[in-house]
Amino acid sequence: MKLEIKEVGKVFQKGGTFTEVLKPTSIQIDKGTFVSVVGPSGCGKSTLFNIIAGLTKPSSGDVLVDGRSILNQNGQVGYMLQKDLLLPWRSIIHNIILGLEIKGMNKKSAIAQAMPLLERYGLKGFEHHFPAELSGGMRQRAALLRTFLYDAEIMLLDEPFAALDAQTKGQMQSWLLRMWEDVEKTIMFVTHDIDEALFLSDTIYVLSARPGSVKAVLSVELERPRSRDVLLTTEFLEMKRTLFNLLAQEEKEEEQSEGGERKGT
Amino acid sequence: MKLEIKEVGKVFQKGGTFTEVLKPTSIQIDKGTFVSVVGPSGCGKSTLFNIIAGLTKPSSGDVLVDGRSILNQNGQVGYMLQKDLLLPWRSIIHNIILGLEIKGMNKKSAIAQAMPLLERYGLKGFEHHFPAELSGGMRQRAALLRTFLYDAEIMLLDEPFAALDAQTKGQMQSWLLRMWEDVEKTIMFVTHDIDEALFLSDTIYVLSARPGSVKAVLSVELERPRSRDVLLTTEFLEMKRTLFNLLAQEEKEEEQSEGGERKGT
Amino acid sequence: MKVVKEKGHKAGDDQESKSRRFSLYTLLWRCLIGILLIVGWEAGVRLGIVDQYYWSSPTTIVEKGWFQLTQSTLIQDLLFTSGATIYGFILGTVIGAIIGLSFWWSKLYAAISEPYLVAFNAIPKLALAPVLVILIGIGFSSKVVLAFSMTVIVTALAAYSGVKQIDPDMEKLLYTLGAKRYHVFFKVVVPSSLPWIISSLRINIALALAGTIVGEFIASREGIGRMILYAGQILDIDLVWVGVTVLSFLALFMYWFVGIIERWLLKKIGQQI
Amino acid sequence: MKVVKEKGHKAGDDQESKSRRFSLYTLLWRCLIGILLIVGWEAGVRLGIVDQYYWSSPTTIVEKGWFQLTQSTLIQDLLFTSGATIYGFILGTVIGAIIGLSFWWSKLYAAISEPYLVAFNAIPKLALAPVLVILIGIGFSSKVVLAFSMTVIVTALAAYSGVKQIDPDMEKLLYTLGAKRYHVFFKVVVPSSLPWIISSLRINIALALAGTIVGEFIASREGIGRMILYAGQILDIDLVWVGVTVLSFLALFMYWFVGIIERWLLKKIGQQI
Amino acid sequence: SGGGGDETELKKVSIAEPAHLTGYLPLYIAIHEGYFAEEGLEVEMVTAAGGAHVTTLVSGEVWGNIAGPDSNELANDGSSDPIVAVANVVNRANVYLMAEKGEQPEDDSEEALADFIKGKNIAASRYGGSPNLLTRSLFIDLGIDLEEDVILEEPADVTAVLALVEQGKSQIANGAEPTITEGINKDVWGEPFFGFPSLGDYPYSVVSVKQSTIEEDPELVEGFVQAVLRGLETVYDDPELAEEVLRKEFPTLSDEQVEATQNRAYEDEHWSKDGIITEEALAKTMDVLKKTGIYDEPYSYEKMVDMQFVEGE
Ligand SMILES: Nc1ncnc2c1ncn2[C@@H]1O[C@H](COP(=O)(O)OP(=O)(O)OP(=O)(O)O)[C@@H](O)[C@H]1O
Ligand SMILES: Nc1ncnc2c1ncn2[C@@H]1O[C@H](COP(=O)(O)OP(=O)(O)OP(=O)(O)O)[C@@H](O)[C@H]1O
Ligand SMILES: [Mg+2]
Ligand SMILES: [Mg+2]
Repeated sequence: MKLEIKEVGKVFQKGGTFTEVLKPTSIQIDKGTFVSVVGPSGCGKSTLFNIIAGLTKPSSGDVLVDGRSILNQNGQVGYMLQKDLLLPWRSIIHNIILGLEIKGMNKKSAIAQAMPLLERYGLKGFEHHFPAELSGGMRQRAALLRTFLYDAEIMLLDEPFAALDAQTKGQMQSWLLRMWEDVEKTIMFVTHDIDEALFLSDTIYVLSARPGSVKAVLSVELERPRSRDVLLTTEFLEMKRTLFNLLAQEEKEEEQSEGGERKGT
Repeated sequence: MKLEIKEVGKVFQKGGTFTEVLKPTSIQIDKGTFVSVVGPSGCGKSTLFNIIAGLTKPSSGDVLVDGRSILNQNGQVGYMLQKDLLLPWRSIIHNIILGLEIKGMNKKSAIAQAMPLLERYGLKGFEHHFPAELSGGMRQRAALLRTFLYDAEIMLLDEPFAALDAQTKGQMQSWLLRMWEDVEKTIMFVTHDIDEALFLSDTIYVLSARPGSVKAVLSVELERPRSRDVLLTTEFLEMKRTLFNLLAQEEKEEEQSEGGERKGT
Repeated sequence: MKVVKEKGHKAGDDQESKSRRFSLYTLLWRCLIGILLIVGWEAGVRLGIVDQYYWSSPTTIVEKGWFQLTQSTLIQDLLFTSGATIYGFILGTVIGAIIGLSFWWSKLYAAISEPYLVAFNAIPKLALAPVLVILIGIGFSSKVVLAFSMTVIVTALAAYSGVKQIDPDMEKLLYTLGAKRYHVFFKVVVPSSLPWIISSLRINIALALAGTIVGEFIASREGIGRMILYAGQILDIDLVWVGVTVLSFLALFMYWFVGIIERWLLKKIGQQI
Repeated sequence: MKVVKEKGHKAGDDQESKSRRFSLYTLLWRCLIGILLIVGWEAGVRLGIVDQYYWSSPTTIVEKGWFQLTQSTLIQDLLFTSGATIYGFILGTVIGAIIGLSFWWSKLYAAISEPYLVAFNAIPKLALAPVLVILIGIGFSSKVVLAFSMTVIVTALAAYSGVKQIDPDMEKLLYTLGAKRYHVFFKVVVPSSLPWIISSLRINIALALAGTIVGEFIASREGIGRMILYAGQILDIDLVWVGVTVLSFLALFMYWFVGIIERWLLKKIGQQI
Repeated sequence: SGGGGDETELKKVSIAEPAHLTGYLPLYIAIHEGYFAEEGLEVEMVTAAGGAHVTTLVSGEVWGNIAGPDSNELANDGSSDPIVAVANVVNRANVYLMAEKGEQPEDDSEEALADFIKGKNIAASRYGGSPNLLTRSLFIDLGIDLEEDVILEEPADVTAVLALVEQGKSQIANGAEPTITEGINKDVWGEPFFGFPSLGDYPYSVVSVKQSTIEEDPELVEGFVQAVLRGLETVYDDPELAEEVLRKEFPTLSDEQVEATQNRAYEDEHWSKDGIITEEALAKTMDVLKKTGIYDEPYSYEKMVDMQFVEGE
C-alpha cells in the first residue's frame, strides 16, 4: 500500500451554515498504480486532493504514505492544481523550473533539464514569454510540466488535460502512460472524461454527488501497455457504458440532494 | 448573412519579434446557424473571437454584422471568454446579473429573472457565495449563465463546457441546442471536443496550426432537433473520423511550423 | 482585489471563531506591550537611566495631563485639533480617491498631473506660512485645508496605483457586456481600486494630524499643536509630552475607527456595488 | 501583481512604439503646463492681480536664485538637503519594505505592531524639537533620521498591504512544490508585494523632503530648510520662494529617478527573482 | 587676555541661536573680524528653533548659546548643571507694537493705550516667545483681560504677522526690524506706537554657557567673553564696519532694511555697552515670566548670571 486515505471527510463552514463536501472516504492505492477519480462537478474531488497534498485540513480521517501519516505536510506529493497558477511575473521557463529551484538546484542546470521537455509540451519558442501571453491550453501544459519536473513518487493530477485539444490530449495521455510505466510512479488523476479515465487507469473511483463519497470502484482490466486502439474494443465500450450509467445516476441524485440542500440553506 | 468575417488577420509583436497568429481568414455565417471553430491549441481561436467582440484590433480585415462593420465596437455580440473572469468581489448572483445591470435593468428584477435559471446551471444554493469558493466547473457555468442573460443576437462561446463533467456537459449541450432552436440565435462556438462540435453545429471550421487559417469547412448534415442518440449513428462516426484526421494532420504540421518558428525567434 | 477572496476562504475554512479569538488575543498583546513600554519608561526614569528632564515620565505626564484637563483648556484644544484633523482626513481621502480614480479616464491627463502632485506635496507648508495666511486664512478651516492637502495626494497616488493594477481582462469582459466606460469605472475600477485606497487610510491619519498641527503652528488660538509649540518655547517638556501623548491617543483612536470603516467598505464591495 | 501582465499585453498589442510616442507627448504636455503656470504667475504679478510681495514672481525668483547660486551658499545647501533626503529616502524605503514584508511571517506580530507604527508616525516632529535634539543631535545624520522616520512607516504599511493581498492559492502552489516558508517569501511574497512597495516610492519623495526640512528647521548650520527659515526671519519672501522652487525641482528630479528605478524593478521581477 | 596665537590649533565651539537675527551682530562681528580666533576659538553658529537652542546646550550638543536669560532659567529648573549667562549682548527689549495704518492711541497715557488696544485682534507672534510674552505682560500691566478684551493670533512665523495685518485679520502687530520697515513700506502699518525699549536696561539676548564649562575651562570662557565684548565695542565704535558685517551675514537684506535696522538699533541703543547684566534688569525679565504665569519660582541672580569674565577686565 503506497497511499492510504482513511475516512477522510470535510465540512466547510460559511457564516453559520455548514456544508458537508466530502463524507468520510477511504481509498487505498498500491505502489505504481494509476487511479482515477471521477464524479460530478463540485463533489469534492479537488478538496480531496488538497487534503492529500496537505493544503487543507480534513474535518476527519488521516492520509498515510507507506504507513506514515502525511496529514498537513507539504511537498510529500507532486500536485498539479486545477487552476494553472503560473506566477505572472515569471517567464514560462522560470515558472517551469520553480519546483527544481525550491529543491535547491541552481537555475542554469534546472533550465538545462527543463529545456528539452518544452517541445514535448508544445511550449517550444515560448520559454521567455509571460503566462498572460499564452493561450489557456499552453498555460495548463506549462503547469503540468512544472509538476512533472518536481518528480515526486506520488502525483496528483487534477484535470491536467481538460484544456487541451483532442489531438494533443491523446498524445499527452499516451505519453503520460509511457512515462508512468518507465518510472513506476503512483498517480491519482481527476477527470471528467470517461474515455480518459478508462484509457489511463488501473482503478477508477466514482464519487457520488456532494457530499462526495465513494459510490463505486471500477477495476480496468485492460492489458498494458495500452495503445489508442484499445478505445475501439468492445471490452472498452462495455466499461464505458457501465461508467456512464454510474455517473448518470449520480447526476440525478445530485439534483435531488441539491434540492434538499437548498431547503437547508 | 448575419455575420461576415472578411480577411481578418492578426500579427502580434513582442519586443522586436512579430508572430503571425491568424492569417487573413474569411468566414460567413447565416442568421440562426450554429458554427463551431476547431483547431490546435494556440492557433488563434480566442484571438479571432476577441476581434469579433471588438476587444482586439485586427491587423487586417473587417467584421460585418448585417452588412455593417462592427470592428472595434463593444457589446455587439454576446461573448463568453475562455477565462471565467467572475468579479471576485461580487457574489455569484451579482456576477450573473452584471450584463442586465449594464443594460439598465434594476437589480431586483434582474435577480428575479436570473434566479430561476440557477438551478438549470447547477448553481442553486450558491448564489450568495463568492467566486473563490466555487469549484472550477461551477465558475464556468456562472460565466456561461452571465453570457446567456445578456441575450445578444450573436453569441461567441469559447470552450464553455470544457470544465464540466461528462454528464453535465451532455445535458448542457442538449439544453443549448433547445435554447438556440427556440430563439434563433446565431452562435459561434470554440471547442476541442470533436463530439461536441459535431453534435452541436451546422458548420465546422477547421483552423490550421498557428498562424491559423481556415483549412477546411465541414457541413454537418444531421437532422434537427438532434438527440444524443445521434452520436451513435454511422453517419456521425463517419464525420468524426474525417474531422479527427483533419485535426491530426494539423497537429503534425504544427510541429513542423513550431520548429520553423523556433529558428525565427 | 483579492481581499474578499481571502475573507471567503477564511470563512470557508471555518476560521471565523478562530479569527475572533485571534483579534482578542491581538488586543491583549497590544495592551500588554503598551503597558510594558510605559512601565519600562517609568522605571527607566526612576532608576535614572533616562533623563527625567527630557523624557518626563508617565506619572508626571498623567499628572500634568490631568491638570490641563481640569484646570486648563485641554479638552477644548483636543476638540479643535481632532475636529480639523478628521474633517481634513475625510475630505482628503474622498477627494484624493476621486482624483486618483479619475486618472483611469485618461492616461495622458494622469501622466501629466502626477509629477505636479508630487512636487506640490513636497513644498514645506510651514515655510509658506505668510502665503498660506493670505490664501486660506487662520481660522478652523485653514487647519482643515492643510490636513486635506496632506492627505489628498497620498490617497490620489494610492488610488492611481490601484487603477494601474486593474486586470485588463476584467475591463474587456465588461465591454463584451456592452458596458460604457462609466460602467467599467463603477463596476470594475472602483471596487478593484478600493483595497489600494483603503491602504492609504492608515498613513493619512498621521498626515492629517501633521497638517493640522502645522496649521496651528502657523497661526492659532487653540489646539494641541499650539499647546505643544508653547510648551516647547517655554521648555515645559512635560507639557510637550502631554501633547504628544494626547496626539498619539487621537491617532490610535482614528486608527481604530479606520479599521471599522475598512471592514465596512470591504463588506460593501463584497456585497455588490 | 498584474503589472507584468499588462506590460506583456501592451507589448503584444504592438503598442511599443505607440507608448514611446505617448511618453514624448506626455513630456511635451508636462512642460507646456509648467510653462503656462509660470507665465500665468508672472503675468498675474505684473498685472497686479496677485501681490508681488507674497507671491514673488518667476523672474524675481530666478534672479534671486542666481544670486544665491553664485554669491551665496545655495549649492552647498542643496547638496546638504538632497544628500540627507536621498539617504533617508533609501534607508526608509529599504527598511520599511523589510518591516512590511516581515509582517507576512506572523500575523500576530503584524497586528500588534501596526497601531504603534501609526501612532509613532503621528507624533509631530517639529513640536518635539527640544527632545529630538537630544535624541538625534543636530548634525547631518539627524536630518537623515527624520527623513527616514517619515518614509519608513509609509513603506512598511504599503508593503504590508501588498502582503495582505497575496493570492493564497499562489502560496499553496509553492507548498505543493515542497517549499519552506522562506521559499514562499522570496518567490511569491516579495515579487507580488513589489508593486505595492513601488507605489509608496512617489509619496516617500515628498515625505523624505519634509523630514529633512523639519530637521533643518529644528537645528542646522546649512541646508535649504535653514535658508528658508532664515528668509522668513528677515521677511525675504522672494528667498522663501527660491527655497520652495529649489525643493520642488529636487522633488521632480527624485520623481524622475524613482520612475527609472520603478521600471528597472518591474523588469527585474519580470525576469525572474 | 588669555588666548593663544594664530599658530596654535583653534578650538571649535558651536553657539546655538534661536534664529539668525540682526540683533546678534556683535557676535557676528567677532566672528568676521577674527576676535574669536585671536582668543583661540573658532566659533560656529547653529540655528536651532522651537526651544532647541536651549536644549542643545543642556545636552552638550553645543558649547554655548545666545538667548534670553529667561528661557535658560526655564531649563535650569532642577538641573544640576545650570546654564549661566556670561555676557549681555542685546540690552533692550527689541519689540515694538504697530497698528494698522492711520490708527494710533489718542495720547501717551496708559489709559489711552489700553483703550486703543482693547477690542482689537493682535498678531502677537510665536506663542511663548519673548516678543509674545512681553506683549502679554504689557497688556496685563495695562489692565487688559487677555481672554475678554483682545484676541491674540500667535503665528510661529514672523512673516505671517505681516500677512495677518495686511489681510485685515489683525489690527495690531508686534515685531522688530526688519518687519517694522517692511510693514511701513507696504503701507500696512505706521511707525510703532509703542516700543518695549522704553523699559530701559533689559537683558534680551545674552550669551551663556554651562556652569560646568566655567568651572572646567574658565580661560576658554574668558576668551570667548572678551571677544564678545570687543564685538560690542566695535558695534558702537565703528558703525561702518558693523554695517559691512551685517551685509555679509544677511546678504539678501535690502539697503533700506539694513539702514532701518541699524538706525533703530543705534537710536534705541539696543546693544549692551559693557556686557553687564544688572540685577534690576534681570528682575524685569523674570517679572514678565511671572506675570504671564509661565514661571513663578524664586530665582537667584547669582546662579543665573556670572559676570566675572566681563568685570574681570
Ligand atoms: N474554501 C471553501 N469554502 C467553502 N466552500 C468551498 C471551499 N472550497 C470548496 N468549497 C465547496 O466545496 C465543494 C467541492 O469543491 P471542489 O472544488 O472540491 O469540487 P470538484 O469536485 O473539484 O469540482 P470540479 O469538478 O468542478 O472541479 C464545492 O461545492 C465548493 O463550493
Ligand atoms: N497579447 C498577446 N501578445 C502576444 N501573443 C499573444 C497575445 N495573445 C495571444 N497571443 C498568442 O497568440 C496565439 C493564439 O492564442 P489564442 O489564445 O488565440 O489561441 P487559442 O487558439 O484560443 O488556443 P487554446 O485552444 O489553447 O485556447 C498564441 O500563440 C498566444 O501565445
Ligand atoms: Mg475540481
Ligand atoms: Mg483559446
